[in-house]
Amino acid sequence: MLTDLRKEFPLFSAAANRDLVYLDSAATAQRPQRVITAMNDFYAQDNANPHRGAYRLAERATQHYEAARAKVAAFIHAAAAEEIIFTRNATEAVNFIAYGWADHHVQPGEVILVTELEHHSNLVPWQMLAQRRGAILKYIEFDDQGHLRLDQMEERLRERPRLLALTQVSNALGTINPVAEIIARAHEAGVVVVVDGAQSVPHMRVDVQSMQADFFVFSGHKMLGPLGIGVLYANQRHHAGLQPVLYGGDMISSVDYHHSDWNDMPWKMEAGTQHVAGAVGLAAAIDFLGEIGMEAVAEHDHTLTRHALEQLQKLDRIILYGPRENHAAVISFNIGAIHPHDLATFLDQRGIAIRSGHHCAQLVMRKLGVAATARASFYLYNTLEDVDRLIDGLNAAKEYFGKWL
Amino acid sequence: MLTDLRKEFPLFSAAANRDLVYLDSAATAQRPQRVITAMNDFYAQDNANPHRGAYRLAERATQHYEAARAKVAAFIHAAAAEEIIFTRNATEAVNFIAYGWADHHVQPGEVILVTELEHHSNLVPWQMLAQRRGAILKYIEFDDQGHLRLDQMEERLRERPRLLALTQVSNALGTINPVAEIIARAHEAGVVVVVDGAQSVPHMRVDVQSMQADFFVFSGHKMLGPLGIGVLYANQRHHAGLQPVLYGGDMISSVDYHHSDWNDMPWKMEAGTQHVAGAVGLAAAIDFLGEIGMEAVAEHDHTLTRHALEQLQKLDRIILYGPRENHAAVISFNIGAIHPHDLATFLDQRGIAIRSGHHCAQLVMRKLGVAATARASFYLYNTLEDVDRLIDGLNAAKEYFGKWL
Amino acid sequence: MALDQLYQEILLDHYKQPRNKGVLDDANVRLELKNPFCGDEILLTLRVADGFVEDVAFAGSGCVISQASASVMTEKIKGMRVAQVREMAEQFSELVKTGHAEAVSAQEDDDLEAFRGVCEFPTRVKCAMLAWRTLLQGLEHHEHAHPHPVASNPSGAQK
Amino acid sequence: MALDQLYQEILLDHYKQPRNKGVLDDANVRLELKNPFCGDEILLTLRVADGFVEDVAFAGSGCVISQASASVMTEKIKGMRVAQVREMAEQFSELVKTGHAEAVSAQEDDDLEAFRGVCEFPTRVKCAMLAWRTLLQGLEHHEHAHPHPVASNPSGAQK
Ligand SMILES: Cc1ncc(COP(=O)(O)O)c(C=O)c1O
Ligand SMILES: Cc1ncc(COP(=O)(O)O)c(C=O)c1O
Repeated sequence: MLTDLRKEFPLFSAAANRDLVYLDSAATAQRPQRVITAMNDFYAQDNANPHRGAYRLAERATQHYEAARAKVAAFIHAAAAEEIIFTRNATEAVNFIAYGWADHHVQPGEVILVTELEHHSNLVPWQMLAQRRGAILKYIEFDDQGHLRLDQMEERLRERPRLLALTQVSNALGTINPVAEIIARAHEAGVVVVVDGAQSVPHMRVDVQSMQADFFVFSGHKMLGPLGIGVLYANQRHHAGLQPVLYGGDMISSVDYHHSDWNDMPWKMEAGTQHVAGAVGLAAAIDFLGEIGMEAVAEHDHTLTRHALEQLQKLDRIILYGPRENHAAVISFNIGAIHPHDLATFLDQRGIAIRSGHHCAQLVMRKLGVAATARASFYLYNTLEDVDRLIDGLNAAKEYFGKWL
Repeated sequence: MLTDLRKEFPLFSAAANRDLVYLDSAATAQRPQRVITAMNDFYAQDNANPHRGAYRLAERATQHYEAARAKVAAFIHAAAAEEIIFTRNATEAVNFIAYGWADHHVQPGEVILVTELEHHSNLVPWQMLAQRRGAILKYIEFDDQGHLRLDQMEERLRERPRLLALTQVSNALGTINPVAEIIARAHEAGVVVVVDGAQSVPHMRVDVQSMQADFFVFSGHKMLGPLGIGVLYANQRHHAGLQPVLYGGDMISSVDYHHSDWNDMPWKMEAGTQHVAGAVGLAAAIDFLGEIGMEAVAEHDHTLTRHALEQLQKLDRIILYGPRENHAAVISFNIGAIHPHDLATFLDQRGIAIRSGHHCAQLVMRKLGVAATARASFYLYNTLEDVDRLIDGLNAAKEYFGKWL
Repeated sequence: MALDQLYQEILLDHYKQPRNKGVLDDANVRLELKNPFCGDEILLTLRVADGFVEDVAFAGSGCVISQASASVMTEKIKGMRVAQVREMAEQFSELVKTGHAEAVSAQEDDDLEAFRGVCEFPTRVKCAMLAWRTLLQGLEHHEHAHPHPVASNPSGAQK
Repeated sequence: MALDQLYQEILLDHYKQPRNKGVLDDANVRLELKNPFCGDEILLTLRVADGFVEDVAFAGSGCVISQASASVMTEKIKGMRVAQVREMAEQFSELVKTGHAEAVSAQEDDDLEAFRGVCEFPTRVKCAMLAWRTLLQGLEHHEHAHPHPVASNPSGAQK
């Protein structure tokens, strides 16, 4: 297990958070000082509008920005830095695929395949695409352990869908999908695959080349990086087919009164002044994760998750959602009739921060037949003690609400 | 004049920038320590995913985010915080208007009016809108002093265009457009007006209510705020007609298999996890500007600009572009046959950072009959001495290149 | 303990035994609202006539705060003038947001008073307000659909 | 002074008196490229036959670096094998990006050597490369349009 990491994260030393057990990293992670410092240093030494200036300050800014791009590419094992487009977040990245690629390639009547596990960010853009293009949105369901029904996928693939969008890790159930195998099958059927890596990139080694993703998205803020920066990986084979979505400064090569030409990839997808400090911070987060090693991170998360599942199972009247084995570091549950909001408020009074709600996965909730779940998620700064405090808190909540509910 | 502000900006004390004369604030401004500290404090004390958590940390994050929104609203004198949508930058904000409003309101054959002065960010989105909707893009030209031809505008307004997009201040010529009068005339003709405030908000008091803008956009990074945060002001009367552009988490009210409903304004326009730290930094920048007072800022910029224009005019073989009077703090020029790039490189060797190129305003360049100009822009940390060093640098450049060019 | 301020007996009682739970068959106002951040939803049905709320019922699921608030609300407003309902909604909103609400205090209404603790839990204000927001929007829709004196303000009681 | 390393006499000479400026009437390769960040543009016209660059000219405006680079390039490549042209482009790119380029040094070619100073000015590398990038893209288009031995690699000289 990783130890002593907590002290690298200033948020945990803030007076207001002294005793905080932060179990909501699936929503957003905290940042090590190093990431904050990297951004500060950028602003305090090298800030300028990149790509635009002939002076050295601007050149330094450009180098920072493009070096960050190269670092992201290496981190997810992309073939080239040009495959990395900086976006605001994973959500925007999915939308860029929908507007920039799918709007130009999906024909009326074609099938778009998604799964019931998807976060709204990898679902609503496809609903709207289907509406705009007259395409047909179809679903791959999940079973009572939260696993995708691969038999159903095979059936669906026989309908020759144009595109399959799926998450690598479910933020609502903790399911880890076998994306490499799924992509291999989809490619045999000629289907382009979009992978939502928002919950996987922070927690495991990701190799977009070996998984053969066509498009892959994730957010910096869930992997110790800053807010406001996300990534769209677009495999080179789709670069010619990918059209700009946002228009403006920096993404053009020339502008005339009634016609404009675009810049090369990836810049044609990045309109206006970008969040350079965010890219710099993300690069620092990648360095931080790299030094620890993604295997060690995964092992740490796994240990916490196993311990938590073991302890949770022992609780009376607990309902655990999602897979029993091979569970990502995010656990959804309910206890008796206590509403997750009331549970979250109760735990918060004891310094324990969990999520409650639909986790932007309302289809999952519908399928489970609940309006909301409680959710605890772990990351490298969490400890076994954090898990134990959660369990104690849950026991106390049962006692507090028990007489009523 | 404002004095002693330079020391509040850490970039100017960095070893690499000790003697820097930064004259490219129109591209991006530098940040006072206070803005950087505000973001650090957010990350180090209050970071969480806003709107989503029932725990106090998330509530603090939400409060920061929504307080920043209210602060922005007050700064530009919007009627309500709900009129403020956070975007990545001004560019994205314009695109949101094009996709979110104009795509739903502009009919084939209708006229869209823009001006020749526009930055690509307030031009290319309208070119592409015209293409998508089969609308007709028409231009208001500028005269040899860089002023919009208001007579031509009157003519164009008689054609009952659907929309007029124009900048309040030109980043290429320094023209200040009389937007309030223009909007009044446009409204009489039933035209919806989009104002690009990227170059005005940093430098002058802006009141979107008194100018009656329908939509108004600007970027945080040009007004001492962080990178990665911009603003779309959408007057309440357009809220019902404004459709979401990016889909995903947080912008929905409910999601079903084939249909979703949207959240209220402004959240329906903000999909996925937002750049909360950026909003917090922008709020700090607004506080900083507010304490100095926008009148004092404007006065300072004006003094520098007047001095610069006076001195520049004295230079042999100088060509000054743009208006002679009432000139914003951004000056475009050329000297003899020296190419602006060579000039910028030369000045950079003396620690003077100017822009060279088309400034994302290629139509302006076309009209001026040049491929590029040199551009010096000023902000509150610049001094009269900075201007003098620029003039000295230009004299030296003339000597250096003079024998050749 | 702050928590006990929030989870007062009255609330828990309403949560366990909600009043007016169900759907009115003869409603002329009907609105469903969701709390976008948690997915909780409420379906409110009312029968409004002659400027009075003749009957009201609510359905849906949610946390203690949102359910208790809906239950209390239905009890309070049944038989009330529409103008008064609006006033009460405003007072309730002030109460749960700020903890101060002169008007509520003056009434010495224990059921409403029981929600004062919500103000210490800003993330839960939305829960407390869900039923009331639904009510106000429902009444507004009704007013647009039936623009007769009922919905106007003959008594001047509404501010 | 670093500046003199950049603005060498040879460059300024080419800038003032560009060689092969114009547009070939009988070109079979024609390409216009822009430097997206500054708007400078170049129109390159070539006549390629039997695997050789028979003639070449350039038009457009730009800074000292981009114009001198274009002028020097046209001089160098006129009469050169296409395969060799590609090699030289690669060497030139290495030279202006890193300042090291064994191959260039070995040739003791003063005209190319004169661009070594560009590496100290990373923002100007794009200027120096514009003509060469245009050339490479032009040749590539030509190759696609005329896929005969000319464009292939008979000599093995091209890496
Ligand atoms: C007038 C004008 N509009 C729009 C923009 C675009 O701003 P941003 O790049 O921050 O989106 C700029 C800045 O370059 C500008 O000067
Ligand atoms: C699986 C998954 N996809 C997408 C997202 C959206 O990420 P963001 O809000 O950073 O765009 C999230 C995070 O909430 C997620 O968990």
